[in-house]
Order: sequence, then structure tokens, then C-alpha cells
Amino acid sequence: MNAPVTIETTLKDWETDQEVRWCPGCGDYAILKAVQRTLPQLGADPANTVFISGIGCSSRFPYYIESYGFHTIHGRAPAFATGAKLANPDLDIWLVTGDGDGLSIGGNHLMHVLRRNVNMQIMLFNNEIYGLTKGQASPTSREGTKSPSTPIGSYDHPARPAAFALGSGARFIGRGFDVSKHLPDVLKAAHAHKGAAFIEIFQNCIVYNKDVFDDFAAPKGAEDRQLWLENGKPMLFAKDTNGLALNRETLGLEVVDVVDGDWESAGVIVHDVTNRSVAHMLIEMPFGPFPMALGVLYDDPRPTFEDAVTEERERASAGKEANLAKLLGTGQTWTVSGTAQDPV
Amino acid sequence: MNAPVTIETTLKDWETDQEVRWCPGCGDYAILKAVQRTLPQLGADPANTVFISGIGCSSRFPYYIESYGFHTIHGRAPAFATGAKLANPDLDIWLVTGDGDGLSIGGNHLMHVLRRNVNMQIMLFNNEIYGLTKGQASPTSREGTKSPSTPIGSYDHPARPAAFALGSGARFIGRGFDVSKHLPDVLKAAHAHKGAAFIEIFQNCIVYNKDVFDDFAAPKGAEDRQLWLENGKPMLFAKDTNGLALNRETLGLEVVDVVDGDWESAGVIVHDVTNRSVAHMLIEMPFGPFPMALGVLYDDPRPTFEDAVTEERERASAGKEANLAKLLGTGQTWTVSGTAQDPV
Amino acid sequence: MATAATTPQDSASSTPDAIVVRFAGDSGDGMQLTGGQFTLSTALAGNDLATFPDFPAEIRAPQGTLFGVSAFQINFGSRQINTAGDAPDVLVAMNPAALKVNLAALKPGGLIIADTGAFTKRNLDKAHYEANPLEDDSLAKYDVLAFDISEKTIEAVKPFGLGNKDALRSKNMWTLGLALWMFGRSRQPIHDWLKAKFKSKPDIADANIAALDAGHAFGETAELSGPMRQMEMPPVQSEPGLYRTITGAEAVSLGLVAGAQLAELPMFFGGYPITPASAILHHLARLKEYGVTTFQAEDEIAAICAAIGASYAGQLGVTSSSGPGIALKTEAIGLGIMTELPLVIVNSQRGGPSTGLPTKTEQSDLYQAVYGRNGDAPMPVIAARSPSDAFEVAIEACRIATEYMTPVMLLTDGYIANAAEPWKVPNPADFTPFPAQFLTEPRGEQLLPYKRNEKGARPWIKPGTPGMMHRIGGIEKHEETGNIDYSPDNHQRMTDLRKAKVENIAVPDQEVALGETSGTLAVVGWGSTYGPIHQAVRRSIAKGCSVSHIHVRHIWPLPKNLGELLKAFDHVLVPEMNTGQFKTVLRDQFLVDAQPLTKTSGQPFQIAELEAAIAKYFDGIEGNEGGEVAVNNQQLPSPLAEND
Amino acid sequence: MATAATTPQDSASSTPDAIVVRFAGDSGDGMQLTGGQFTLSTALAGNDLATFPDFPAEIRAPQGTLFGVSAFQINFGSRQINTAGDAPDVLVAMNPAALKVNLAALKPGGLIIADTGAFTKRNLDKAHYEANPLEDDSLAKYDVLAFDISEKTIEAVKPFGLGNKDALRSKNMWTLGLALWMFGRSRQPIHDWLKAKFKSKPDIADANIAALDAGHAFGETAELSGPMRQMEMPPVQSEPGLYRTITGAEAVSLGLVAGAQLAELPMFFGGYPITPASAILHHLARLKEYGVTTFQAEDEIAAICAAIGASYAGQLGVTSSSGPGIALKTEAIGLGIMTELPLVIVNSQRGGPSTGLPTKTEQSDLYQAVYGRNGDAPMPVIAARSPSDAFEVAIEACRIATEYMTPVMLLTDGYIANAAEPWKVPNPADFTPFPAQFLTEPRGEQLLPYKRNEKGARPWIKPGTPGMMHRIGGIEKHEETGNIDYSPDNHQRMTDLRKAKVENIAVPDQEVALGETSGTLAVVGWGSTYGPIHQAVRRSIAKGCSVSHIHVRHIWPLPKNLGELLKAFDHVLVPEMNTGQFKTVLRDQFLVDAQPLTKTSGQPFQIAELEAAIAKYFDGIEGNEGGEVAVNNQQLPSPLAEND
Ligand SMILES: Cc1ncc(C[n+]2csc(CCOP(=O)(O)OP(=O)(O)O)c2C)c(N)n1
Ligand SMILES: Cc1ncc(C[n+]2csc(CCOP(=O)(O)OP(=O)(O)O)c2C)c(N)n1
Ligand code: SF4
Ligand code: SF4
Ligand SMILES: [Mg+2]
Ligand SMILES: [Mg+2]
Repeated sequence: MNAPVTIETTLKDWETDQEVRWCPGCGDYAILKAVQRTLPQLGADPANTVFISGIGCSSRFPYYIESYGFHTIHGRAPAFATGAKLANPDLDIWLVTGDGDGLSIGGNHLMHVLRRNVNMQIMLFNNEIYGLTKGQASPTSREGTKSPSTPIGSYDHPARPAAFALGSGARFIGRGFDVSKHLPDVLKAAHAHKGAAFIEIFQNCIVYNKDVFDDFAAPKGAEDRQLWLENGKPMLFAKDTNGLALNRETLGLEVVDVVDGDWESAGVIVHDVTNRSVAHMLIEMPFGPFPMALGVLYDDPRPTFEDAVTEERERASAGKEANLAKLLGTGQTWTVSGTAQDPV
Repeated sequence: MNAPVTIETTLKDWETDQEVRWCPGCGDYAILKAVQRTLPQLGADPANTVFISGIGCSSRFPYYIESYGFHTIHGRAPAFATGAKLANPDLDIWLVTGDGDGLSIGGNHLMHVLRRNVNMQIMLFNNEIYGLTKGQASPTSREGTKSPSTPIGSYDHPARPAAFALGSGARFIGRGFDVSKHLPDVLKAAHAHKGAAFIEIFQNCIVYNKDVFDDFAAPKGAEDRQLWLENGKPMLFAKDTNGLALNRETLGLEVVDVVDGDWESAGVIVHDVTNRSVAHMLIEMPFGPFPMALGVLYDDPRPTFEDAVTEERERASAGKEANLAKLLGTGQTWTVSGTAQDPV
Repeated sequence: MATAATTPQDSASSTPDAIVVRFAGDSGDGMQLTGGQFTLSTALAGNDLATFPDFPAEIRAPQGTLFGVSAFQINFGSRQINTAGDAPDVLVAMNPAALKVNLAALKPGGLIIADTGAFTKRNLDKAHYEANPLEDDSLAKYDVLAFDISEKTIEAVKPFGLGNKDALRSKNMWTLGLALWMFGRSRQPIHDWLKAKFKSKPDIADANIAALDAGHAFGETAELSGPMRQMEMPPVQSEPGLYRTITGAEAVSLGLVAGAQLAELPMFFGGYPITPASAILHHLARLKEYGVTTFQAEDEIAAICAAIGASYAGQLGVTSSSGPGIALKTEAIGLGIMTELPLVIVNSQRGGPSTGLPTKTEQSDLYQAVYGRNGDAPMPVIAARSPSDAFEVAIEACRIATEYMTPVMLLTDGYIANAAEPWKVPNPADFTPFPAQFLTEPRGEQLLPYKRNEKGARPWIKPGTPGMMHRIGGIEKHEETGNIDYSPDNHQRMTDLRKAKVENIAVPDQEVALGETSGTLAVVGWGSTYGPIHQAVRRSIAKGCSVSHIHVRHIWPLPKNLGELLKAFDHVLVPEMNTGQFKTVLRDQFLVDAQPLTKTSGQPFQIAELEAAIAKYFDGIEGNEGGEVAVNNQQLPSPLAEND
Repeated sequence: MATAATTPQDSASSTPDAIVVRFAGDSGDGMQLTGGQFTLSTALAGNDLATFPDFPAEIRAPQGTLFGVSAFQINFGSRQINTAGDAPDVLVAMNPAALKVNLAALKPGGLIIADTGAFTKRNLDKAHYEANPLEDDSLAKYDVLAFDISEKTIEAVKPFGLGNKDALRSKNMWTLGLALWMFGRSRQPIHDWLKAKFKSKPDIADANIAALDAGHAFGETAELSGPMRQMEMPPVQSEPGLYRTITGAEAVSLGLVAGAQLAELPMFFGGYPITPASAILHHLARLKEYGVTTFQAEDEIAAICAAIGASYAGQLGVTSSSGPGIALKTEAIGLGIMTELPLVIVNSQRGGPSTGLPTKTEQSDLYQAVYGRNGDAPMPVIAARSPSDAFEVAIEACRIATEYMTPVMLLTDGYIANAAEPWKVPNPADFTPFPAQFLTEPRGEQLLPYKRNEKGARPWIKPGTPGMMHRIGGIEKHEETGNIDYSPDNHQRMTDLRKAKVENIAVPDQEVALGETSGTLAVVGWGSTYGPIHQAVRRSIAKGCSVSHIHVRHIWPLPKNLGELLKAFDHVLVPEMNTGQFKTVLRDQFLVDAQPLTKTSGQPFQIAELEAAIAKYFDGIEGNEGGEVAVNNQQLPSPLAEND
């Protein structure tokens, strides 16, 4: 909902002449391609599109997209993006961050850009590790992760990016993973959302945290553990043999069997993207019997920050003349007449 | 659950010789007294108690408590407290922060201390304004708040401290307000919780944001808008004439009438402090017909960070000898024999 | 009555050409308002003036306490005034605490006006007075004029039916009325102001007016001896034109607006509250119609990053803070230097280190401004010397930032930010515009976002410009394309280019503010020490000393002629409100034996202190106890001399 | 074969006393491992040595690319070695990209060993070679030894049934085998190491051993002409004792552990990953049994704040980072200075500004270390000059921090952090302990947490101590009680006291590292330039120049005798890997005409560069083109000379 002009491009138009410097096999390549495939479908204009990132492997992203790009400093990308968006609300801004960049050093800025609801797409590449600095545990690393800084296993309780985003006030939560064919759809929905759209993308760091998402994202045999949410559709997974229902006792979600497609009698919930309470539960679904909730978990727009700022400026300026000479002479003034002496 | 030794003190023992420098009438006075009243009841030892704060009116707190106190820098108190707790896990640490200190500049550290679950009590004095810097809007200020930095009204969507804390992984969420007689109970429950206990305390800044909580905290006539939660008790308020129930359609909370105390047939929920889904809903209760949820909203302990660190150190050290001379000579070594020349 | 702005020897002279008045009271007593209105009336009377508001760190300290005292000092005269005055001639003390805190500053023989109504047992206790100083001999060396202002105010406003507490709120207006009478001032402007201020509460306006008039009448009618008499202060000779009073914070704000207009750019201001910098955020927040967006960020880091983001998108990014907040911006400033985007960073310095003394003034962030970054990260630094000077300096900062595509640090301080002085309102049309240039087409075959112009500046390319897509960032960039380039030669060249760009910024030659261009002693200052240095040098010249005042606006790069200029003096003395930071820059750059004269009490220099320090360089001049050219390398006052 | 560590004139001499070898290949080729093992065998052979690993910024750059080249250089000899060598005598190039990137460095007439198997069309393309350099005349001025190492490796490991891809992983071991043969080294230690490393995969161990042996056998048996011959390098004369190789990061880590033990304190290390500082976090994370707690914080600010919190609670707080992270710590360092708690801050410098060149070395954070804070915030700064020196310097940092209750900045850099050199393992018992003292009872009637001892240090009081409750913070504190005190006199005194405390830190007198204590030229260095300066001065003295090497460990406060020492020289030249930062400190403090000689290419100085710069000061010395004493104020190399 950003691009005022719709123009025609192809995937090729979004490729730069820079050598891509990720490790061969890194999940970042797949995400790059997904984005480059999505942008033409959005009618996006390279001249009006800006990719802003922090620091990390993931944050190298802007160099590889033929648009405007700003590779900033570690953790602060949301603040740069906020300034750029306020300065020019017509820009279509994509933010690229990592689990370290966005949730470790940059958690505060992420919270505030979500709270303020600055209109942009925020892609957090979650590989549950610090890639660029060679593999230390990140705030999303699972307990027990062995890394150079946690040689006998990490003991931090991992942060959950989507839970954090929702607690921070996000109005759009999407989820996907690097090689998923559905990723472009999630990106499109995020783009269509006017406001800050948060997308957690699980990404395989094949060097330092290989295949850590295999329980739901393995190329083969893990589809049954993916719950792809669709608005207005029942929450079914495992080839529609399982669904999510509300347990009236615990007031929490539970997995139910669906026999012969009769999800209604199994009490399976119909996904309402505007239901914040359910979004909380979907996001917090622990592992165990539960699937990984993917797709658009939550989407309930409210006024954006840049609109509010613009309106406020208009309201404040209404009927006022921007006469600097007058402004300078405002306040407690007096005049010295020219008789006393010549100007010095 | 921190103080290993229980000692006897009175309120007076917790008063310092420092002149209290808050504005006359500030809600901080009431909180100070509530804490000074609670500490003796906990059997707390002044020598073992540490108050750590950031910067703000609220963060002046440590100067007025006769214990160890560290008034640090703006927003970073959780990090200092984490270091102090890891260095000496026996210390009973109370953290004092404000809505600006804890949620604006310090949001990231707050998230991480909650996520890691460092055992301490975190009191966030929420006056919805920057007191010390003379009244600018804070991240919790309501939309439309007029302040020196938002002369025609603020337009940020306010952050919700408890929602942020829960999204960050907090395992204890308490709420109270400055002059409430229940505040000591909330503090006691927080202290009994082993882990990071987050307490949002609504506080009246009578100079810059006077009586902004009057809708539920006014000295008279607002009790009906307070829902004081008790574990195992139904969620009743307004002299038990109203209760909270789950709406099976919207899968969200609703206010129901309770006739003649028959809350069960009205479907009123029994508060289970370990239910995270319900905690989310209680925290996000909008205004309108809903009351303000107060007391212990959520309390579900899990292992603490300092225990994990201690265990890890023990595990790593097990069976190892801390022989520095040996350590220095580890690795790829060789010996030069003494024949060649005299030592230089 | 003697004037503070003259040397003790002058004090015998009968026609003072300047007078220093300090209003002091509880923070609830409205002393800042009183001072502000007295300032206005002084300005309207045509006197030159300078003020120094000094308020407590607490928002609203408990009543009557020592730490709750708020004071406002004004120095005004019929000649040029550069400082708020060393020592007051008149002290208005609204309660015992105000007397206690401010008495030490009062000039011997000065006049005390005290409200006996506030000298109650309770208030005396709070001020830690054992006995009532108005009633014992302790004030013998001053003229004391004590009467019950509280009671007289209550009487005056009785007709308006206010309770005692409300009535007492007008005490300050009663006092102001008396002060207006003392200096033969018109009450009309204050009447007008009160009516405007309390438009919706005409009763309150009238009560205050009644109190003001009563105070005035008291002066006029009372049979008063000695000290209570009317003083006349003829107007100063000023250039004709429109004048106003202006504080440094206002001047910086207006200068930034003017600078953005001269650059033909909208301005984006990213700030985070901190004392004393917040005032700039507050001023700019009210100037939205001038194409100003103000953004109160979540912290100082976000504030500067948002400003850089806005500059990237084509606006003039500005950020502002004080010491601790500037420290937090360090990393992002480095990115601004690397990506070569325009940015103005205002530092309203306060006492440090750490949280330090938030409400006191100091010049101790100069090291941080000039040197305080990782990597070789050169950045221009300029400093305002007075509230009104801050206007021009802010414009200059905008000019350098946009013409050279660089972050610029503008140094001001707590004193400048809060102090007010008369300002001849400039005509914006008199300033030469420096419109920002955006590159919209490649200059040659290839788009080269880092190819520099003759000033060494790279082009500014706004996202949104068709066909100009490119990528920037904080990793070392190729000399022309701006692509990542780690190669040794490129880094060497880029380091050189960044250095050369800043060193070659066109900076006006250094002028001598007062005195000859060579001689025995150059007193070199920067920033808000201008006033006291100027007066001290003026007086020393009058005594026959070969001394000159040099005041540096461009801290980095320094004016090209400054080295030669300094070498034309036998001695160089650098008074600073820090432990000697600018002297490091001078010694490094010019290898001159610049000697520091430092003061870090959170208070501005006094003229007399500087005069005494200057005197040490001159044989036979009063003040040179040694009778020979002495070297100054001292901290003023240096109470620790014995302990070292 | 000529040696790099001698001047060109020496190159005719037939018995080299040092040789420089550089192994270069794709980052997947295991060059760092090869280099590491060659280093071990060199050390075991009794040679002195220095190494310089130079790896790409990318984690695992695409194979065969220019930016994916990883190199490891070693300089070893039968005399003292201080640098990794200016130019390699031998270049091992495992693919075309490695050759392309490293050829320029090779000494004329040097030896190239290349794997023809990797010089495929595809790899040549990736390296942007139009033709195969092994097959045209382009390498004529070198000795080239090219053969199919890939094929020979596959053959050697055939018995182990590995696929081609896995087999090729042992190429580096084959090459190492050849190198071992060339210098007559024993294979046993490498066999042992391989067996230990692949304990759980004996097949892989055996395959690698087979490759190693095959490379060795190739050297032994092949009929080879000219360049392929065995070289002998006699052992260096060393003090007897136990030796090991050590990198700077290891040495800092071990020094911190030793320092904490000497202070009798547990250590708390708060870090956040950043290149090249992370290595210290990684090392310490494995030393938990030494009372070390490592905490990977959410960012650098939290890392230092947690360290201060731990110091507050009675442990020795340590934090570490590189430029951008140190910048973020600035505000908290101020709090450490204000609350006067012990803290060690390690800065492993890298190229800047901003993100800069994360994997390259530079010394450009000295300004930040000495000056980069808000307020007057003095802090001791010390610098390590080499990997092994870092051990002692880390102990010294711990000593100063605990004895003087102050944050201390320890400067190292990317070169020191990664480079390895032999180190005579010290006996911890030889160091004088400096046990930390905690105050457990008031010294007088009243508890005075800011009352200083004779060193100017305030007492350290641990929370948990009965009866000693008190409060500290970042607001200016009363001289003795530590309570908040804004008063002018107190701030003045506290500023003086903090300054005096740091200035009076006991620092050993400055010694002259090489040469006389007076003369024509002093070359003054600090940090990792020790090696090249030392060798350049050694050579210049040999040529008859009156030049001395002075290397400063204590950057702040400076050794008391340093000023006098420098004044005993006609000229002072300060080579730095920055644009001239330490020279500012020297000029400011001593008013000596210290001239900068700077290099900011991200690469260490070469000996020859420094030798040439020194020569300019000496008449009739080769290298002094001017034939007179010239002043050096240059950037090396200065490719922009025309552009300025
Ligand atoms: C201020 C600062 N601190 C630390 C670093 C070092 N650093 C670079 S990237 C990174 C973490 C990257 O992790 P993540 O965001 O998860 O990205 P990934 O590499 O995994 O894609 C760190 C710590 C830095 N560049 N700047
Ligand atoms: C780094 C830094 N930035 C800004 C400030 C100024 N500052 C002091 S307190 C404060 C906000 C206080 O708000 P809050 O935490 O809500 O506390 P309150 O005063 O309302 O209790 C600010 C911005 C500071 N001291 N340090
Ligand atoms: S380190 Fe991991 S995240 Fe980074 S490029 Fe390599 S595979 Fe990808
Ligand atoms: S400003 Fe507000 S929060 Fe601060 S002390 Fe005053 S009333 Fe309390
Ligand atoms: Mg990651
Ligand atoms: Mg607040």
C-alpha cells in the first residue's frame, strides 16, 4: 500500500552488479530471490523503494537489491527508517534485520517502530545465531546451543520475535521461512498492510546453526508441522487431519483430530486475522503436539505514524504564515530609533 | 525468596538521612512508604538489600531507602542489576525505573532482564510522562497528551508496559498504584516469586500529568473500576456485581453482570495466575466497559538466570583444577634448554 | 551605588554605568517570571543587559529548602554589557533559604531587600539558620531593607477575594513593582503582559496588577532612608532597529530554521529530552509551519539515527542533546561521517562527567566534540559565544553541513541556553542563501555517488530519484562508486579524503575581538566565556596592559591564520570552564605554549577572576603580586592547592 | 634466498637469518590451519617468529573469488623477530585468486608455489585473469614452482576411499608437508595434532596424515632444480624455559585471569560479539574454573553496565569491544569514572570510522580512549605492543583499576589480537599480588564512602556488608560522604581530585627500547607498531644514524620522565596507524615538535617504509633524497599528494 505508482519490472531489474557474499547454501539467497520475485508483482518502483538494514549477514541484503539501499549500524535500522519515512512518506521502505540486530542490540528500536506504527515492512531473518560474527548464540538461540561464547551450551531463555512484536504493539505479524513457496504471499500481505508489518522469516544458517528449523521446515516430511493460516479459514494442518481448537477448561489452544474434514464438529477455530487474543496464543504455541503457525497471524491496521505527523504538521500550520522575518521579530520587542548614532 | 536471612526491622530502619526531593504531593512518596512498610514484613536485611535505578524522578528512589543503592544512568538499570546479581546472587535486588527510563531509552534492557529471568523485583513507576525533564510526553502517554514537546497533542500509540513485559517473556506481572492499600501485597507477591518480577505501579505526577489515572485510581468513587485479581478467585469487580467472562464467539473477554453473587452461572473466569493466554487478555483490556486489572496478573516461575550461570560455572569447573601456572603453559609448548646462553 | 561591571577601584565613582540585581526565592515564588519581566522592562528602557537564570535541579523542591532556591540575575547598564555580572549590587531575598544561598555572592555594601513575612521560625529552620539574620548583626556590612512583603501583598489583593495561599502567589509581582519603581520603569508593558497571560482569568490578572501597583506605590510613597532610592540608568547607545531579548536556546532554534530556509530544505529534528538541551526541542515543536518536523525519539541514538535517515531522504537532519546524550550518539556520528550526509548536532553542554550537574554550565565536552570517536573521524566543530551569537552560528552549522556533506557539531552550553540578552532582529534577506543541490542525473556515464566536487563533497542523491539507485553504508567505501571496498589503498585514500575535506572547509580568518594583533598576552576563549573575558581584557587594557582578546568560533577546523596570530604574542592564556581542553587543540596544532586557566565549579567565570589572572603577566600592574610575568596554569578557585 | 627482515642491500648475503612465507588460498582451503601448524613446527624448531593472519570479512565467501582469499604470513629466523615481515620470500598460492591478491607483496625474485590443479578456466575467470599466469611470462621475475597439488593429494588419500571433494580437503596438509620438508622440520607434532583433532574420525586423521607425508615425500624425492631445495634455519638464541605460541587475544585473556587472581578477585566479563574483540569473550568463556563469569549481553552498553554492576558487587568487572562498541560504552564509562569503581575496558582496535574495516587493523581509537567522553573524565589508558606483551599489560590494567578504583582502557588491535608469537611462559608467582581491599567498617565515626586514601582512591564497599549501607550514582558527589552535592566548590574540588588521582598513578619511567637516551631523532611509537619500528631503528643505527626507539606503554598518564627524554632529541617522529593521534597527546603535554608519520591502509607498517622515513633526517644516508634533515609529516603511502 506504499507505492503510489505501479510500474512494470521483472526479477532481473531488481538484481545489482554486486557479488553476493553469503556462504554458499545460506538461506539468505532464497529470501533474496523471494523478495526479488515479489517486488515486480507489487508493481514496485525501484526508484521509490528503499531497503534499510542494520549489521549482520542478513543486513547485507540491500547491496543485492537494485533500489535505494542503506546499510546502517548495528540494531538501529528502525530509527533510520523512521526518519526517512517521516522525511518522505512516499518512499516504500523495507527493513531488513536479524535476530541479533533486531532483538539483541536493536530490540528497543524495533519495539518503538512497531508501537508508533511507521508504515514499512520489517523482515527479521531469524537464524537463531549471530552469523556475521562467527556463530555466537543469539537471543533466539534455543537453550543448550553450543557456540564460541557458550561452549557448554547457552542457558538464556530464548526470545520469541513475534511475541515480542505483538507485546510491543505490532498490528501485523507474518511468518515464513527462507525456502517456503508461500513466502512471497506473506510479503505481499505485509506490503498491503498500511502500517508497520512485522515478518519473522526463519532462515537456515548452514554454517553456524545448520537445519535448526528442520522440525517444521525440512525440505521433506515436515509439511505436517506447518500451520499455514488463512483469514476466514479453519486452522487445519497435517493435510487437514488436525486442527486447533480452544480448550474451554484451560482457556488455551489444543490440537484436535479432524475426521473426514469435519472441522466444525471438532471445534476448530476459524482464523480471524484481527483477533489479538488468538494471535497471542498462536504465537506462543509451544512445540510438542503443536504445529508452527505460519502465514499472516495477525493483521489489524490502525493509523500510521507518518500520517499522524503529517496531519499534525498541517493542523499546526493551518492558517499560519511561515514568515521568518516576522518570526524573528516575535516576542518581547522594542525599537531603537535612528537618532542616537549611526549604525556601528 | 531472595533474603537468605530474615531479620527484624521497622519502617524507620529503612529511612535515610537524605532530604526527599520530590514535588510535594507526588505519588512517589506513597510508593516509598509502601516499600518501606513492606520490607520489614519480608524480613529483609538492609545490608543485603540493593536498590538499583536509572534516571528520572522515580529513579531517585534509592537515595531514600536505607540499604545499598545505585543510581545509575538513564535506561540501563537492568544491566547493572544483572551484573550485580551474577556477581553476588545472594543480594536481594529491587529495580526502580520509570515509563521513560524503562520503556523509552531502556526498553531493550528491560526486555532482556525479563527474558533471562534474573531474580529481582522490577518496579516501573508509570506516570505516563517524563517528570524529571519537565513534562514531555513519554511512550506511555495517552494519545493527545499536550506537553512541551507535543504542543498540540502527542500522536504516538502508547506502549503498554505489562503487555511489553509479557511479550518479552516475563513470568510475573503485577500491577498496583501509588496510594493503593493493596500495593504492599503486590510487592510481597513479587518478592516471593523467584525470578524477574515485573510490577507496573501507576503513579500520579501531580505537576505534569495530574490525576491521569483518576478513572480507576481516584481517591473516591473509582473502586468499581478496579479488578483486584486473586489466584483461585473469580474475576469480580464493582462490589462483585460485575465479572469477566470469555466470549465464545469473539474468543475474547467480556464484562458480564453478576446477580446475587452467582458468578458461576454468569461464566465468570476463575483467576489462574499461571494462565498466560488469559494474562494477555487481562493486560490488553481496553478501557470502555472494562475495569483495570490489578494485583498479580501472572505468576509462573521458571529457572532463573543466575542459577543457570552458577550451575554452568560449576558444571564447567567440575573436576578441573584452577592452576594458573598450568593454564599459562597449555597449548603448543616447547622447552629451550639452558645450555645456549644465560638468561637475558 | 557601585556597579559590578567595573573594577573595585571604580566603585567610588558616583554614576554607575551598570547595575546587577539578583532576584532569589523559593522555586514556587515565581522568580524566573519576575526576572523575565524585569528584563523586558530593562530592555524597553533602552539598557543593554545580560541575564543568568539559576534554578534548582529539582522539579518542585519542597518549599523553603536550601536546594529549592531559584534565582535570576540581571546585569544592565548604559554601556555594552557582556556578562550577567560578577556580584549583585542588589539582592532580593524572598525567604531565608534564598538569603542564605545567595548572600556570599552579594557585593560588600550591596543592598538586600527581604520579605520579613517569610522569615518565620519554620523557614529559618529549613534554611538552617539558628537566628533570624534580619534581626542580628550578621548583615552589618550590607544595606538591608526588610519589610513584610507577604502581608502587604495580601492587603493589596484583598479586594479580589482570594484565599491567603492564592494571594501570596502575587508576592513576586509586588516585588517587581517595587523594582520597577527603583529604576523608574513603566508598568504598562507588565500590565499588558499580565492581561494577556491571564486572559481567561481576568480576576487573577487584576490581582497581580494590583500587587504590582502596590509594590510600585510602596517605593514611591514610603518615607525611606538611604538605600531605598530611585536610580536612573540612561539608555545605552545602540544601533537603531528592532530589538528583542533572546535566550540561546531560542537563538539556536531560530538559527536552525533560518539555516534550513537558506539551504532551501525542510528540517527534520530528532531529539530526546535532556536538560538543558530540551528547550530546543520545545521551541522547534512550535514551528511546524516552517517546514519543521520534530521527532521525540525513544533515546538519543534513535534521535540521531532518525535525523540521519531524514538527511538521507533529502531533508536537513538535526539532532541535539547534552553530554550523556551526545556520548550515546558517538557511534552514529561515525556513520554520518562515513556516509557523508549533512547533519547538525547541537550539544548544550552541562557539568560532567556522567550525569554530573544537569542544571549547571560547563565547557567540558570539547574533547568529545573534536576527538571523541572511534576511527579517524574528522568532523567540523563550531561554538556559540552568547545567546544572540547562537543564531548566526546555527546558520553557519547548516551551511557547512550541506555544502560539505558532513555532520557538524555546534557547541553551546547551559549558560547560553538559558541566559537572555537583547538582540537586534536580523533580516533573513541579509544572509546569503546556500541552496542544497541534489544530484538527479549521473555526471558522466556511470553513477558515482562518492565522486567529490571541488569542495570535497560527494553528491546528495535522494531516494525517490529515478535511475539513481545506489547503496550506502558504514563499511569503507570505494572512492567513487561508494561500493564496499576494503582494499588498503582505497582505505588510505578515503581516510585522506575525509580528513582533507574537513580541514579545507572555508573558515573566516580569526579576528581579534579586543586589543592589538600582537603583544604580551593573548587571552583566547571560545564559547560562553566571551563576556567575562571581554570585560576583563577591556579593563586590563585600560590599566595599560598589552593584552588582547581572541575568541574562536571555529574550533575545528581552526582559522588558517590563528597559529600566526597566536605566535605574535609572548603569552597565550586560555580560560575555559573545563580542565583545559581547547588548550590541547591549540598546543597540538600550533605548538604554542597555550596556558590553561580553568574553572569547573559549574559557574561562569567572574570578570575579576580573569582580570587577576591577566594581571600576573604584567609588571607593576595591580594584581600581580609577584611583580613579574607569571605563568598561569591554574584552576580557579583552587581550594586544593594545599592537598596536592 | 634473501630474507625480508633485512634491507635490500643485505639481500646478496647468502645465509639468511630470517624467512617470510605466506600461505594463501580460498577461505575454504584451510590456510589458517596450515599457517598455525607451520607456526608450531617453526616454534619447535627453535626459531623466533611472528605471524600475520589476514582473512576475509565474509564468513564463507563464494569459492574462488578475490574477496574470499585467506592468507597467513609467518616470519621466522635465527635472530629476534619483531614483525611478520615486509614482503614474503615464499608465496604458496592455492588458487588463481590467491595469487592475484598476494602477488604484489612478494619480494622480487621470491618463490611462488602454485597448485596448477586449481588454475582452471572457471577459477581464472573468478580471479579476473584473462590468461593463466602460470603459463605466460607474467611471473618472469619470480621463481615459480607449479604442479598439480590437487591431483597429488587425491592420489595420496585414495586408500581411504574418500570422494574427490573430501579428498581435496587435505590439499592444505599436502602443502604443509612440502613446507615442512623445505625447512627440515619434523612431522611428528603435526601427526599428533591431527590424531587428537580427529579423534572420533580416525579415517580422516589418517587421510590427512597420508597427504602430509606425501607432500613431504614429494619434496624429498622429486628431482627438482633451483628454487626447490631444503633450507636450514638454525635456532635462535633464547632464554631457557618453557615456551608456547600465543596470540594477543589469548594473552589478554590470560593476563586478565592472572590480574584478577593477583587482585584476589573473581572476574566478571561482560561482552558482546564484535570482530576482532570477540576472541577474548570466546577464550574467557572456557575459563570458568578460574572464577570467571562471562556474560554475553544484549549489546555493548549492557555489557559494560553489567561489568560495572559486578564491580559494584565486589568482583573485577571487565568489558571488551572494538571501535563502534567502545563508542557505545562512552556514557557508562563516565559513570564508572564518577562512581570510582574498578573496571577494565579492552579495545581491540580495527579500521574505522563507523563499521569501517572490521577485519583490518588500525590504531585510530586513541583519541577516543584518551579524550572521548563528555565532561572532564580522566581515565588511564595503556597499550600492548605485541601479542605476548598483552599478558603483562592486562595485569597492569587490573592493578591500576583496583588500586586506584578507576576504569582503565587497554588498547590492543586487530593485528595483535590475531597474530601469534613465541612466548616464554611466565610463572604467576613472579608477579607481585595487589589484593583488593574492601572496607568493612567505617574508618572514623561516620561512614565516608568517598574519603580517599593516599593514592586518591575511595574505599570499595561491597553490598552485603553489614552496617555499611550507602548510595552512589552519576550525579556529582560530595567529597567525602558521596551524597549528591551540586555546590560549586564541591564540583571544583571533585573535578580536581578525579584529575589528580589519574595523573598521579604510579607509572614506571619511560625506557628507551633501542639506541641512546639523546640524539638526533627519537622514533616514538605505541601499540603494535613496536615490531616494525624496532627493526627500522635497528637497521638505521647500523647505518650510522643517531636514532632511538621509544615505545610508550602508558598512554595516560604518560611516564613522568617522557617529556625530558623527548627534549633530548632534535627531532621526534611518531609513526602511527592513524592520522596522527598520539602525536597530539605528546605535543599537548610536552610542547615538543612531534611529527606524525601515518598509515591508514588497514595494514601494519613495513620496516622499509619506516627506514626510509628515518633516513630523511640524516645527511648522506641512503634514502635521504633531500640530503638534509627533512621533516616528516606524511601519510604513507600518500597516493593523494597530487590531489590535495
Ligand atoms: C555496535 C556493534 N556491535 C557489534 C557488532 C558486531 N556484529 C555485527 S553483526 C552482529 C550480529 C549479527 O547477528 P544477526 O543480526 O542475527 O545477523 P546474522 O548475521 O545472523 O544474519 C554483531 C554482533 C557491530 N558491527 N556493531
Ligand atoms: C542519556 C540520558 N538521556 C536523557 C536524560 C534526561 N532524562 C532524565 S530523566 C528522563 C526521563 C524520565 O522519565 P521517567 O523515566 O518516566 O521518570 P519520571 O521522572 O517520570 O519518574 C530523561 C529523559 C539523561 N539523564 N540521560
Ligand atoms: S554465516 Fe550463516 S547466515 Fe551468514 S552467510 Fe553464512 S550461512 Fe548465511
Ligand atoms: S515532576 Fe512529577 S513525578 Fe517528578 S517529583 Fe514532581 S510530581 Fe513527582
Ligand atoms: Mg542471526
Ligand atoms: Mg515517568
